[in-house]
Amino acid sequence: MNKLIISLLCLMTLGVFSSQAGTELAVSGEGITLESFKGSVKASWDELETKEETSASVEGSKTVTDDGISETYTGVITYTIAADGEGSLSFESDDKFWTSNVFMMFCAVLVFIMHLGFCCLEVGFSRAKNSVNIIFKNFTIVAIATLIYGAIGFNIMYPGDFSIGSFFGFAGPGLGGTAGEMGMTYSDGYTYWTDFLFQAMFAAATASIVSGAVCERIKINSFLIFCTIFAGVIYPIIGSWGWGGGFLGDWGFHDLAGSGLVHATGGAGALAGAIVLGPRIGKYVNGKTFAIMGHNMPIAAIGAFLLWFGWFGFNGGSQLNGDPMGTSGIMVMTLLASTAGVVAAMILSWILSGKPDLSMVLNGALAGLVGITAGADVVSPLYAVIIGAVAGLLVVVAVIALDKLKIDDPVGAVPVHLVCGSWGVVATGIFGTAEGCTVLGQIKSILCIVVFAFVCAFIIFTIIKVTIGLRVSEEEELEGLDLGEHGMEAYSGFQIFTNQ
Amino acid sequence: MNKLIISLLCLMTLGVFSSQAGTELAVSGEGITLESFKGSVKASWDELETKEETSASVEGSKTVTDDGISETYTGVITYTIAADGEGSLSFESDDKFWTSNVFMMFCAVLVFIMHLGFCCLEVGFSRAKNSVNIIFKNFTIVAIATLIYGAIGFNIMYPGDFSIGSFFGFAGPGLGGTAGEMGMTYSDGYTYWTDFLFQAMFAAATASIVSGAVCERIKINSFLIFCTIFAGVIYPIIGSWGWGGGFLGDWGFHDLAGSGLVHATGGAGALAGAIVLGPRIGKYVNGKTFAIMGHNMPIAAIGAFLLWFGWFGFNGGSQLNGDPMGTSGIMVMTLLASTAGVVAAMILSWILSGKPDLSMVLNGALAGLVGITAGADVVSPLYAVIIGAVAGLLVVVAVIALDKLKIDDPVGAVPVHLVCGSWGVVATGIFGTAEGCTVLGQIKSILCIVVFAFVCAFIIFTIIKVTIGLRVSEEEELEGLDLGEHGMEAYSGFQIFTNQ
Amino acid sequence: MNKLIISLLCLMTLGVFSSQAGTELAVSGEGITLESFKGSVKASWDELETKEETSASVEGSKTVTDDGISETYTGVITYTIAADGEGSLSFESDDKFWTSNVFMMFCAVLVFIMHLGFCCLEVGFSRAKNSVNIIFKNFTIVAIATLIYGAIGFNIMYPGDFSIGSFFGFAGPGLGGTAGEMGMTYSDGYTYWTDFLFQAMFAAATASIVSGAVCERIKINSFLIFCTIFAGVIYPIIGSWGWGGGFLGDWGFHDLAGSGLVHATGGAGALAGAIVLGPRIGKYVNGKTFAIMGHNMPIAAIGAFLLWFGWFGFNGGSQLNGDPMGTSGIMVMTLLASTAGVVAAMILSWILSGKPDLSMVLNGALAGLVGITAGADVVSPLYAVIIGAVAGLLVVVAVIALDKLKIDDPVGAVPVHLVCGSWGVVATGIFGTAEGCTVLGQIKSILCIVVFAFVCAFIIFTIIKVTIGLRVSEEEELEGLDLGEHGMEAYSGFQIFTNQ
Amino acid sequence: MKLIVAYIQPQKLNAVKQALYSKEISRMSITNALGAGQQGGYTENYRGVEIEVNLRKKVRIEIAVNDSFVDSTVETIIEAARSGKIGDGKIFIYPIEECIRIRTGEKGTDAIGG
Amino acid sequence: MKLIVAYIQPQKLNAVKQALYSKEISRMSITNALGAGQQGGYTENYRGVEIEVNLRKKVRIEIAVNDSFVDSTVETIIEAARSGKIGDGKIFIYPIEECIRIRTGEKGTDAIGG
Amino acid sequence: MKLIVAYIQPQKLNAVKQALYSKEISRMSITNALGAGQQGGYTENYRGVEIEVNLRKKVRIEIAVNDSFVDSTVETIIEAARSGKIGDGKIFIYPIEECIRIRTGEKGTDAIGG
Ligand SMILES: Nc1ncnc2c1ncn2[C@@H]1O[C@H](COP(=O)(O)OP(=O)(O)O)[C@@H](O)[C@H]1O
Ligand SMILES: Nc1ncnc2c1ncn2[C@@H]1O[C@H](COP(=O)(O)OP(=O)(O)O)[C@@H](O)[C@H]1O
Ligand SMILES: Nc1ncnc2c1ncn2[C@@H]1O[C@H](COP(=O)(O)OP(=O)(O)O)[C@@H](O)[C@H]1O
Repeated sequence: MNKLIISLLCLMTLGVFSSQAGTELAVSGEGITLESFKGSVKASWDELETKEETSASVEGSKTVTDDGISETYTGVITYTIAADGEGSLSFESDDKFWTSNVFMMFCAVLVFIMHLGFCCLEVGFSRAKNSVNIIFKNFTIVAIATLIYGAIGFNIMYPGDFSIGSFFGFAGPGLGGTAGEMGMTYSDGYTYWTDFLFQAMFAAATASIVSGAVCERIKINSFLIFCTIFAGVIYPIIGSWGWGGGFLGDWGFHDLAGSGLVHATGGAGALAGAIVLGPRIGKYVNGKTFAIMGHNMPIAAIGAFLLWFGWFGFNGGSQLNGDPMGTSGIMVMTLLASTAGVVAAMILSWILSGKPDLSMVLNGALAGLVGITAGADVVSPLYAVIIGAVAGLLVVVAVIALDKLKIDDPVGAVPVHLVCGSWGVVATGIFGTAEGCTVLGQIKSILCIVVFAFVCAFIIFTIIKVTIGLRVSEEEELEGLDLGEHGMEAYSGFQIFTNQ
Repeated sequence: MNKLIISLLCLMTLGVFSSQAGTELAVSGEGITLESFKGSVKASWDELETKEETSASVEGSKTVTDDGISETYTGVITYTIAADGEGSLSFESDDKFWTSNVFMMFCAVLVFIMHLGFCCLEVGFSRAKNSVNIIFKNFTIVAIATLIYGAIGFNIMYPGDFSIGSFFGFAGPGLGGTAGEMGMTYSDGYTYWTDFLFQAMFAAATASIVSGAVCERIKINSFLIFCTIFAGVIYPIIGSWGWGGGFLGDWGFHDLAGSGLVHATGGAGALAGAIVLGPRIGKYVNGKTFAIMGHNMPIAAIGAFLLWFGWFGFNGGSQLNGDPMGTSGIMVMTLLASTAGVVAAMILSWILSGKPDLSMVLNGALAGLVGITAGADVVSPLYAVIIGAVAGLLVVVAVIALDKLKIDDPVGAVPVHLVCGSWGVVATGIFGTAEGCTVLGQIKSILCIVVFAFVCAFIIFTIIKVTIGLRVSEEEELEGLDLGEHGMEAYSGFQIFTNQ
Repeated sequence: MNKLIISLLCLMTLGVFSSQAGTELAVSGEGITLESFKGSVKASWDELETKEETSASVEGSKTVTDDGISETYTGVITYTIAADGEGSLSFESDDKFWTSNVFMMFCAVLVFIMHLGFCCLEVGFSRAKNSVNIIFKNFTIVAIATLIYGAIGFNIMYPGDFSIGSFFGFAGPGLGGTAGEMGMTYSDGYTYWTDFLFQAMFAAATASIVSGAVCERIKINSFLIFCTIFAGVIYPIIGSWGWGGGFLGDWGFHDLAGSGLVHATGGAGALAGAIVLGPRIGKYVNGKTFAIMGHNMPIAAIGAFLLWFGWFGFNGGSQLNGDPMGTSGIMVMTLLASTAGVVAAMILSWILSGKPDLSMVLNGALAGLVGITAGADVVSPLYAVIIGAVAGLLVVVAVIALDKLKIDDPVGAVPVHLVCGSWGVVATGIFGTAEGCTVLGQIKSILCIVVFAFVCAFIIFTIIKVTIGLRVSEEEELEGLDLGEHGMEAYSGFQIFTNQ
Repeated sequence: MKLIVAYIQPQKLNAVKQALYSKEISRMSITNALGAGQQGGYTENYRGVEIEVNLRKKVRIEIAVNDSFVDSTVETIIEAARSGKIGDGKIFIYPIEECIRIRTGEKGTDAIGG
Repeated sequence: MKLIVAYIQPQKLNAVKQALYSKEISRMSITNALGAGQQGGYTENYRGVEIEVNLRKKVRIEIAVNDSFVDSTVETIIEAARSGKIGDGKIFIYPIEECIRIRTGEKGTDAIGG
Repeated sequence: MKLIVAYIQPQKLNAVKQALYSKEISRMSITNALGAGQQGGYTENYRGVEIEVNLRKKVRIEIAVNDSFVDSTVETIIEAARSGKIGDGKIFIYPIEECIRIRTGEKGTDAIGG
């Protein structure tokens, strides 16, 4: 016969700055018996309004002593009160929680390095004379987006309760919370901090996507202002619709890691930026399209590879725990779709221009990745390959179409993120097995996302344009933003032609 | 007193495309009692032919209710029937499985980034005018190798049953399997998907190794055809001999992560390619050897460092679970051997050419890594250092020897992967403590691997050569493959001498 | 009623080279009963002198058989003898140990890639003509530091017992130990090998920090000699004061991951090197400071991003286990401080020079990271932001101040690592909640570290200078160390101005 | 035969090239140059230190023409390269003594042009 | 004294250099150039857009020689650089008025050669 | 009007530039060049193979001046660029027939200088 001793320990003592109030369970301290625990939980329950079939959890430990050997397990104790008023207790070990949390943290770190990926891709696909500016943008985006997302965005995206319909809510500024609610009881597989870490990386990614479309002509201060608003307010609002409990859920919206909420949002912002800014000098002259070649393909390749690398964390971590079948399935579907994207883009570009285009192939991988991001958890290998291949074709076509529309997007942010992101959302409706997720619901959802993101970004860019100005002077653009905005060169000493 | 309720849940619902049949255990659903489970397993057992001392496993969960607290554990229930016909049940928690699977997935992701390593090393060690082509090759290899390996290679490498001796088998095309056999019951530490993820990265690596030796002169379409066959058929056949249950096991062959099966195989393919193609124009003129300098050492350094980085996953993950002592020992031996390789290559190149040669030092690290890949799990620190140091010396000598033989291998794929890979296999016989593993067995094994890989690669390259052609025209080679094959430049705007 | 059978298995069979003696618990083998185990542990205990309230641990497994289902758990069995002579047994499952060890290994691998970060940052911030040399240094540092740290440094840093006060101790040369003491019983969250892996990466980092300050003028052999001594002896001695049980502990010194022990130590060595070497030709002419621009900002950005990336492992792993709240909190504080560093450095450099300086922003991230390294586990988000922001300001001011002092530090190693490292230690005293940690204790500690590191480094550099020489000839410096030291170019074929 | 060497703003290269082509002057050689002229320099900034840069990026165009083409070539370049701002560049004219086409061995006036 | 400027195919540089050395002409200066000539351009392709590239990579060799060396130098270059294909390049000869060796201050014929 | 072309050691560029400025010669064009001269080459080493490099990095300065400035310019260059070691470089002087400022259309002596 086992003897159970339940001792509840407040495990978190991190003296965090907390701007939020929270109800803390009154039960803590050592030596508390089962009955006293039940009693106190019940007491605090009785104060609440709804008593039917609800539960409270607290971190604690459980010690088993048997045959002279004592064993202690840490985990979460949940007290559930059923409809008949009877309470029952259950204990869940935190072993898997540790594993899931480690998994999520590494996924977040993988997503972090995607920002170097965005940076390198953009540097490589643009001209040498703008490299310092591009690096500056991409580096500071991470900082600015993290800080603003921490200050307000996170609590807009996960507002708890919505204040305007299921459209907008805000849980107050700042990070942190009640000790005891940020650990194992916070979620099934990650702590509050891990959640923020992972989410902040996504917010920064959304802003980075815009960066690629507006590069080589946008003023640095104007861009940073845009990013602050986009990552701190617009993205979180959109995110709350899907992941924060908002109205997209009513349509059965399924978007694992953000084909729509992250990529299409960023892509729509990119489109707005490219339109408001207009094309780079020399891109469209007398109705003819000219190519402005990227200056450093090895750096671009590093970028594409690192994005690919980080995407395993982006999608894998979005399951929000380390469940073996789920996460490994997601990773494989992610890989299959990206490889199909590469092959499809290669073949189509080979047919269209007679020679296989490296820049299209790099974009093809990203297209496949963006495409599978919504449904990596709900499709089979065959469908993953189809989704990726279609995305690979779409990106090639969209790059060409965009040029026809005279919209200048140096790195292909719109084709990759907006077009393939939208495709990914719809494809999840077509091929996915997610419950309640329909093609129609997905289409309605992606329309809401794209229209809102585009309109907001368009308005913000326009306001910036008419106030402090959005675009550098023609002279500065010709000489390069590195000298104009930063007074510095990227490749000091190299002899570089800057005639384009 | 505990009350045990066994409820079996079919945990995997991923609607995977499956081209394989499989026997699914008839036991599933909730509320099944111990006795009914035993009964149904036994029943399905009775239908099978062999009943002696065999067992069946199924994923399930176990709930303990004691003193009013209920706890549920998930894991695998195994029913074993002993020789006397008595059946017994055991339960294994899946906590460690989660950890192992997370470990394996991250190792696979680390191996993924090795492809950027291969890419950068090759770009850096060759001329600027061929960079686009090299990036194109290395990027598409990942895609093509993954897809062909998924379509057929994986099931050639792990055929289950061999159809030709223990030399060749094929379990049918496609990925996926019976739900319930792809998770915890699939292996000790990883799911079916994780397995494929990890293995696909290895197949791609084998093809990437060849890439380095044939660069700056091979036609892109010919190369892609070669890769498809090499990664999809040749490598899997060789792999099946060692890891798929083939005949090398009879000789006590031990090759942890593929010094032989991956690196020597790739290296032998590289040698065949370099021979069939012949040297680059200007490399050997009138019996004299000329150096064709790599054009970007920082990119090469990024490559070498990333390969080193990824190798911790390559070797670490090859233990196939997250066991602390095993994996951490492997990582340390990997580190020690690589560092010894660096120092040995540095010293020897310093002596031979009067100045320490950076390219040799980068190769030295890789040499040490390739060398320790076979035996990282069965050698002591001292032997790891010796293995790495010898590899570091070998690579320097082999680079020079290869030039004497007028075989042109721009990045040193043959010295690093073939020579040091073979050394690694033999060294495991000499220094390792693997049971049944002898020097003779290792030598016989590596000979089989190298000869088969070389002959196959030689034949494939030759067939391509006489049919669609293997090498670009002299004119194209002089102007650079970037313009010839892709109509694009790697460093648009940079002023570059292309006179070599 | 459960039946407990304890079978003790010697889990580690790795035939490691071991140069150390160790007491092995006499208990092993299968089928040992609880009583016999207790008895034998007690017996070996009785031989020891101190018997009061002490304990012994051994890896083992525990099997529970109940209702026909047998379950086996592996872990550590600890036998504790209380003051009254009564012994008690406890069992701890190794599930969390596996997770923690996996976490630590990946953190070590992340720290590994920081060496590529250091390398790229240094290459990017210096001139093209010295790139080969810089890569060579940074690549071989990893090798040399690992080997010397494995040979002696590790056992100086963790001497067990100190031989000179609590100032110096040495546990004998070599790696390895008694099987059975290197696994779960070695620590709470990592094996002996994982420990070495993680620690060796730190030793190499310390040497890499010095590299940045002395580049573009130091002789390669002299530098390698310095590194060997610095990473193998000086750093371990300093490390032992704080992490090896030395005298800093008496002052309540708290330094999570080494703001002081690693970064300030490396930074002090960097300062000594920069002073002994003197500035690069052309840096200070006739009392005027000239800028010597870095030649490759994309490579520098890759460096800064990779350092940032790896730092999540550097700080995260330094908690030495995978506890969810602890590690995730550390990661978020690390992120917040670095982002604050970026923003602060951006704003200050924008004000000071009219335009935002990319190199300052990159340094700002690193400054924030160095600053938070000491206290990431004991501060709140608000304080993390403050610490990072102050570090970001400090680094800008320190770069300018150093130029005023005519100390030439090409990459800013002294401002980033010495200045912000010292700040980080002090800030932990100001803002942190670490028990016993006071501002005064932190100041005293950092003074000891910095003075000792500086004096030692100064002496070593001076001895090298007067014996084999420290600096290359003026002619070689002008032509570049790549040709002079290595007879090789970094960018063969590129047209590069080398007039500075 | 004369050699016309023009230093122009890099961003004008395309315009100048097009203009010359339209005049059927399709032979030229181009190099990168750094130039100091009336335009003056600018200030860069690196790690808190100001850098006076007085060498600006220019493109150097070399066109060897028969004497009759000199004026039209010069005019064409001026037209295309001129923006009216300081830094527009300069043209120099040098005598050529001989010109030989490597492929055919043709010399003089024949070799220079078509 | 004459200045011989030759534009050749980049890949011929080594051959030309060797040929000149063997004739003991060992002084020269080399720059990179982009050239438009009879050879015509080629088409690149980037992200679905065609690019007409009409400037091809050339190497520019400058050799200052005493008058007596002009012919042999020109011949040597032609011999080594010629492949018979369009794009082989062109040689220009200019007058030099003076030549000074910086180290010694020697002038004229002495300074140019050995 | 003369064109002065000086090949100097790269590391002397700053000194030469300063010296010229101090003499109020502030117009020049600079290109990168590889040069073979008396200085001889050096040996590089790559993957075990020796490489004879006989082209050394040089900087090419082009200064167009009015005749009266020729001597002082040459002297200034020599003074600043000379180290006394082999490899110091060489100066060539060529005749200029015409010089035109693109912006204003000024010609000749006016265009060259201020
Ligand atoms: N006297 C000269 N010698 C050599 N190059 C010159 C001279 N004058 C002008 N250049 C070149 O022409 C470029 C354009 O100069 P610019 O500033 O427009 O000339 P200016 O000062 O005559 O108006 C300069 O950057 C330089 O490369
Ligand atoms: N008239 C010219 N002026 C300047 N450079 C020229 C001229 N003609 C030829 N070149 C240079 O010589 C190179 C070789 O030209 P090529 O096409 O062989 O000449 P051609 O057209 O006379 O056969 C050209 O790319 C260009 O750099
Ligand atoms: N005759 C020449 N023709 C072209 N360039 C020359 C000539 N002589 C010297 N140079 C250039 O001047 C540079 C300096 O040469 P240097 O070795 O100092 O000359 P010298 O051999 O006359 O002493 C050479 O590298 C080359 O670029």
